[in-house]
Amino acid sequence: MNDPILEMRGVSKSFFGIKALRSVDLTVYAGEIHALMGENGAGKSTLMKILSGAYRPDPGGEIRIEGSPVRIEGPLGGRAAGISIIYQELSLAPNLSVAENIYLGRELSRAGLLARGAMREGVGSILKRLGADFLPSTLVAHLSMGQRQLVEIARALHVRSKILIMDEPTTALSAGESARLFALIRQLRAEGLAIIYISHRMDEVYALGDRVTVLRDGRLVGALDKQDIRADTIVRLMVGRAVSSFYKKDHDPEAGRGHPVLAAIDMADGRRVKGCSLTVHAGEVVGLAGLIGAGRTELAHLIIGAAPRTSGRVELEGRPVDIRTPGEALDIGVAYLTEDRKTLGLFLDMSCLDNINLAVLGRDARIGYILDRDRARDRANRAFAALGIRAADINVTVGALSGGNQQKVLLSRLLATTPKVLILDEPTRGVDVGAKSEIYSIIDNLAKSGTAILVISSDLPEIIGICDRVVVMRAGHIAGEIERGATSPLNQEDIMALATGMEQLDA
Amino acid sequence: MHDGSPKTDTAAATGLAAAQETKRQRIRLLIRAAGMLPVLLILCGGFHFLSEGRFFTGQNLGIVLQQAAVNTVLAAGMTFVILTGGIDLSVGSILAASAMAGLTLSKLPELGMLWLPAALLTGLGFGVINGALIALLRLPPFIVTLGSLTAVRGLARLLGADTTVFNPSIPYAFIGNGSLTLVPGVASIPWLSVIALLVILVSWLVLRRTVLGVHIYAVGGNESAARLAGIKVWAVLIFVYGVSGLFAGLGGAMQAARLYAANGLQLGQSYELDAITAVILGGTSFVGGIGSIWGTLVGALIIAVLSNGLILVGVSDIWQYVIKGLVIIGAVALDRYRLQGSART
Amino acid sequence: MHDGSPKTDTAAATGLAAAQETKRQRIRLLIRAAGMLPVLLILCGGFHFLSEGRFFTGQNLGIVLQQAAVNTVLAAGMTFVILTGGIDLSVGSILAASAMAGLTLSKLPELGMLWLPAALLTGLGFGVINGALIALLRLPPFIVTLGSLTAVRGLARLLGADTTVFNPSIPYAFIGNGSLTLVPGVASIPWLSVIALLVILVSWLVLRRTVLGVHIYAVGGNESAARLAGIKVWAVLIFVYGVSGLFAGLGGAMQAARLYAANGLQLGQSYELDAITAVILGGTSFVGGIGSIWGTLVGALIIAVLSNGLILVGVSDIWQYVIKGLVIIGAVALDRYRLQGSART
Amino acid sequence: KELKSIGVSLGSMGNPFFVALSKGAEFEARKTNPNVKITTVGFEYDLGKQVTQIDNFIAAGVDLILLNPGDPKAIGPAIKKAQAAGIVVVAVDTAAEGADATITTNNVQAGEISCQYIVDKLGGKGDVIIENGPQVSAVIDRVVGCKNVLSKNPGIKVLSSDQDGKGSREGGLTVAQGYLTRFPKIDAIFAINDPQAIGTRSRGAPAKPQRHCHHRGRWRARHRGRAEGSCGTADPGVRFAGPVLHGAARGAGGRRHSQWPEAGLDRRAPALEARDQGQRRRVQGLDLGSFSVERRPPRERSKHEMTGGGVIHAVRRATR
Ligand SMILES: Nc1ncnc2c1ncn2[C@@H]1O[C@H](COP(=O)(O)OP(=O)(O)OP(=O)(O)O)[C@@H](O)[C@H]1O
Ligand SMILES: Nc1ncnc2c1ncn2[C@@H]1O[C@H](COP(=O)(O)OP(=O)(O)OP(=O)(O)O)[C@@H](O)[C@H]1O
Ligand SMILES: [Mg+2]
Ligand SMILES: [Mg+2]
Repeated sequence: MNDPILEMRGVSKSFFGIKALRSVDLTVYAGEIHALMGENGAGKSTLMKILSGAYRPDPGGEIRIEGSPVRIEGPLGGRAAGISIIYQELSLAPNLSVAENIYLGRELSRAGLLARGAMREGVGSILKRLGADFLPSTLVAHLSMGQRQLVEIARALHVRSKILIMDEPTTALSAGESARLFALIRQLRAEGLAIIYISHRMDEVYALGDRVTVLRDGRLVGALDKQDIRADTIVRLMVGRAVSSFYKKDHDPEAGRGHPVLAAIDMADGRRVKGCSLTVHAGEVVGLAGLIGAGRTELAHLIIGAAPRTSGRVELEGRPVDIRTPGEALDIGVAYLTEDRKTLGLFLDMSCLDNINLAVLGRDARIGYILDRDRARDRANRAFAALGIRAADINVTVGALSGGNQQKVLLSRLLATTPKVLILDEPTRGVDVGAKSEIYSIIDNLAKSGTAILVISSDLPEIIGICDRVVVMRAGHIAGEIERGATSPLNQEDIMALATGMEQLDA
Repeated sequence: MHDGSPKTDTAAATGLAAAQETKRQRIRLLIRAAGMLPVLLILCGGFHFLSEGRFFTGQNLGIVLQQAAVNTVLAAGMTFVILTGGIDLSVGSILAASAMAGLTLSKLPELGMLWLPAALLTGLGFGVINGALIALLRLPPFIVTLGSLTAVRGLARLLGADTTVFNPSIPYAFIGNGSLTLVPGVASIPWLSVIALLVILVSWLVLRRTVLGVHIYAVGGNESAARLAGIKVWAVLIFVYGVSGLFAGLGGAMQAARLYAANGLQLGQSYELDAITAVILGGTSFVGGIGSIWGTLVGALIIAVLSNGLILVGVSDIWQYVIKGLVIIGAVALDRYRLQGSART
Repeated sequence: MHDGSPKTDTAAATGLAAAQETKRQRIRLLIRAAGMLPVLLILCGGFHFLSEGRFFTGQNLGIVLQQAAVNTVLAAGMTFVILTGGIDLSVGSILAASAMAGLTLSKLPELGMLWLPAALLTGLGFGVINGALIALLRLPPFIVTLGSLTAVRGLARLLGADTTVFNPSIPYAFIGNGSLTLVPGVASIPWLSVIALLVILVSWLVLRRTVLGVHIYAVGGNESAARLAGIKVWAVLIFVYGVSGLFAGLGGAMQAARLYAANGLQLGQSYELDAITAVILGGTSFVGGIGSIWGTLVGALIIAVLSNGLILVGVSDIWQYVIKGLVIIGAVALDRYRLQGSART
Repeated sequence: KELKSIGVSLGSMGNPFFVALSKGAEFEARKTNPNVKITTVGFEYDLGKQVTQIDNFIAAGVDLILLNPGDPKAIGPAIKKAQAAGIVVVAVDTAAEGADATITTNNVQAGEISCQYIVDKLGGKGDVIIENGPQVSAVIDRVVGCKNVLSKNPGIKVLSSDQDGKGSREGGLTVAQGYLTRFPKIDAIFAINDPQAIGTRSRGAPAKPQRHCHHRGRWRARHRGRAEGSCGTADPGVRFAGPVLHGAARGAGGRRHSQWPEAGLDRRAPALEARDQGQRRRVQGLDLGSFSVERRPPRERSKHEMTGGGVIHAVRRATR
């Protein structure tokens, strides 16, 4: 091939004595999509942040762009070197408009005054290419997670750069948006850009990756060319072992014939959710699919009383219940795992111990108030063992854990309440393959023990892999339901058809 | 994906919904910008009625405007700071130190005319020191400005050796007590208010019409995002605290010109609370990133109208405390009630 | 799972690294808990040296402890509030109102003994009102407590009709000026300090050993997550502002017993700043969720030692201002430098 | 001209002196016009705030402004503005340039009397502390007066005069605690006002070294209002003096009445002796400008009838 556009040699990075990267090499060519893979906490984001100038590497390594060594000083240095990046954590200012965010740090001005109009026009074409359904003047605070992700992507694409880094860009996107993004990425490759793509989704890596570099514990463990890209190879490199059955489904597929545990009837909030009904039976795993912004999260919030509803009722095991707050929902056995674990789920400055026990402290307490610390420690240790949470011990603050382990901590908080109904909103978002398969087996085991489970997910293979039945939402309505039959397995096309409304046109 | 048209349809539909949503947002924003204006009008009307028509007289309105002037200027600077998510408790002390520096200089025969820039520079200097400590050493704004609240107060007292400095023939005294005649004999507006309005206008220009303004909002909205976007967060922080200091210096000059005198210990005591109250009444969020300078103006006017109106109506000192406190809480409660359903502050 | 060995290896390796990490974290936490203790010790040592050995005398330490007592109690309440990410500016006014209520009652012949509970209840009442406004109407804490800072001050003045209420034979006067003898003739400790220590201990128990304590940290750490996790955020908020009010009431009682008198306007002016300073010096984060009550104790002691030491050394009033301000900034800067690299405050 | 409304702007309503003063003014004014509207505000020693209040009074259309000027000279321009609006301006307690009338006690003299008391008690020899306060002109003058006297006595050594007791009990207590630790031997303390003197003195009893007496004993001693050497401990027999300027009313009217509830405590205190002496002499120190004060027999005077009352009375006569 031609000369590499980017060469990183012996790059290391440590945070206060903790080695996040140990002498990592990375070679990227123009006109290729280079997938970077590894478990949660392997150091992928750190490596990319060094490239973008957000972190300064430890002395010793070398970075060459188009053959000449460069020192990247701060985010401006990264931009000057022709690198643009989509960060894993959304880095938008919610109080600014879409256009202002895209132009942040490179604003247009005329005669010293801000040229807002020009900026709005300047982002129009890129938003159109991404199929964004919002205006350049919309405040980012009013966008959903997925829409914000599109803004982030638009920002990276808007700068004409030689190297484009995408750190898990599709975590908040649904299949449609992802497909559109992939088309765009391929087009950019054809235009000669080098693209570094980080993802935990195997299918994406298959579909896009020209070459793959795998990191483990901050070390380079392998670089594969196109012909060598195979799931088992990559997974073995990443995890250090083979992961056999990815999706696990041992629970009783006939569970749906049992008695319904959760029935939500005609739920509406007057804004996003317009009269939705669904039922989940004991021991059944029901998928809730839909496009971005279809209102799935809002529906879940209505069910658990996190948002006020204008109509509808909830029945638990056949009895009507009035749930007004998430606390009441937990008390009667309805637990909800939020899609946004950092801002709505975890207490990042608190220990795993506290995070796991938080919802049951009152139940465990002596004379109702005094903490029972032994029982709490017990519970946390058991959760660590049962879910395979990897952290030094239960007193580590949750903020210091990798994404997958954070998710497991959050999950164990819910499981501690021994719920009858478990609503999981994007349970594997940003979680590595190893942890993903562990979460799937946890879900399977819970279903086996009779818990009713509702899984909201934008990852269609995941829905198909673990669910018995799929409910599809579109624009606030239940668009339809697909049962897994003995002869008719679930498939993506049916779900997408319902989600986008194509089946109506066909009829 | 496969077949474009229906998808495009839904996209168009959601696009429309989004457009409507944005329109609704705009209206909400407008209501928010109008903010406390209704409260202000109710207060004015109420006082006019209760004071038997003394409130809406040219003379009294002039007095209210003049009284609001210094607090408006301080609150404008405070708006910059609070927009970045910070706070500046030291404005009262900086005001006193600037006034002292200015008056002391004004008594020197040759340099007298320089008192005004001297006061401004004093304020700017202290502000920049605050900003540097906060931006470069990454110290919490509350503690830094609390420290300078105390330390600068001491310096202000040192400047005058703890006496009241008095200069009846201070240059530019007109800014303190003169009026700009609009229609001779009919309408005039105190210079103090003119200055305050200019400060608000300039602040609005900077915040809303310059790149720096966007950066200030960005730092307040998401500091790390701003840093990653290549914004020099430290420079923005030094700027806002510098502006707050500069405006405090201007406030000191205004007070000095108005009183012909200054006292390092007494001047500007707890002005910071009034300034912060004006900013928050004006709808600026403590978290940073949300708010407008017009709201601050309304907030400052509410405070001035309250002080003036309660005396006009003849409410006793004690009850003035009680009523002021309740009105502040009530105004924010009303605002919250009015904005119910819109985004939280 | 299936094929254990390589997995276990890496797990062991990461386990080791993680263990080291935890150890390092522990040390960091310890440093953080020790917090400002070094600063306190340096200050004490410095003053002892400069005052020619007058600082570390039993008598003077007693005085320092006594002077720190009221602020410690207020700061303890403030710690609860700031841990939830709020602020309570009204403690000084509530202190004054409680002292006035208590003293007024103490003069009634039959009910005199009830003055102490009356003061506490007054404080609790105002605190709960603050909390209810903040928790139920979702008003910003700064504005609500700023409003009550003003309104309650007015009420405190009303209670005594703007006079100094004086009662030389107030019951339980010993808590204000008496000492608890530990070793007769050798060691004794002022009752005020005993109360302050008890308050700190109880606060520590509540914060660290009860369900409610965890909930307080959780609300401060991430309010919306707390709500989703089933915590009654409104109840927690009412509780913390109630505690802050209650402790302000206790502070009022302590001041009343110490001075035998109270004045609605003068008592407790700007105590809130001292209390907040103590809390922040103690390492509690303004954002909420991070901090400890022991830090607050150290912070309150630093403030008391500063005031006492500067007088002992004979620094003039003006320079006391300057030095105090600089020490506060310097202490936080030192802390930041010392903790460099560890988590943000 | 009928007296319809009055604006009063005083130092701080936290000082009982000013509270009583405003009550006196109200009492007298009601005699002229029972429906008179009186608005009293404290300016907390902030000159800017006082000028604002005067502006507001002008807007409110008062007939008379009674003020305790924040600064004798600097308040001049504001007074001129009020007079231009046809308002009579009277200054109390501190002189003010251009006021229609000024009723003031002689603060320098008050300081002199208080410190003369100290000198007398100490026999012209000893270590004295001047416990300063907020630097308003009244306080500055009192300290000047005190220093005048002390400097005439070479046997007297002033140990310190640069600490602020904040004019309050609490401030006095805190500063005194510091002083008593810092200086092994103090013979007398001059505090710039009564609250501060009381606070200072209360240090004399309760917080004393615990070695020699039981707290209950001290407590009772304090009750009896005994300030000096109440326990016979290491504490020297510190003497205290604080001038009280309940001023012109008493000056104008004669005997002092019990405006302060705590006067009961103070009656036997040396501070009070100084105060009573000072008061008697201050009668001659009154500067009533061009007005005269109508004197009436003491028993007719109400509890609150003080300077304010005297002034209103004077003005009422003058404007008649
Ligand atoms: N700012 C930081 N301070 C301290 N440690 C950090 C910081 N950023 C990353 N780390 C640590 O460095 C290691 C690598 O983290 P990094 O975010 O690069 O992982 P990743 O491969 O991107 O994981 P994921 O797949 O979850 O995004 C982790 O152990 C993490 O805890
Ligand atoms: N905090 C918010 N403020 C304003 N609008 C919001 C907010 N959260 C969600 N929305 C809107 O509600 C719509 C539905 O969002 P919701 O999160 O329920 O959808 P979803 O189907 O779960 O999608 P996603 O896949 O993004 O989770 C979004 O399109 C978004 O515009
Ligand atoms: Mg990452
Ligand atoms: Mg969702």
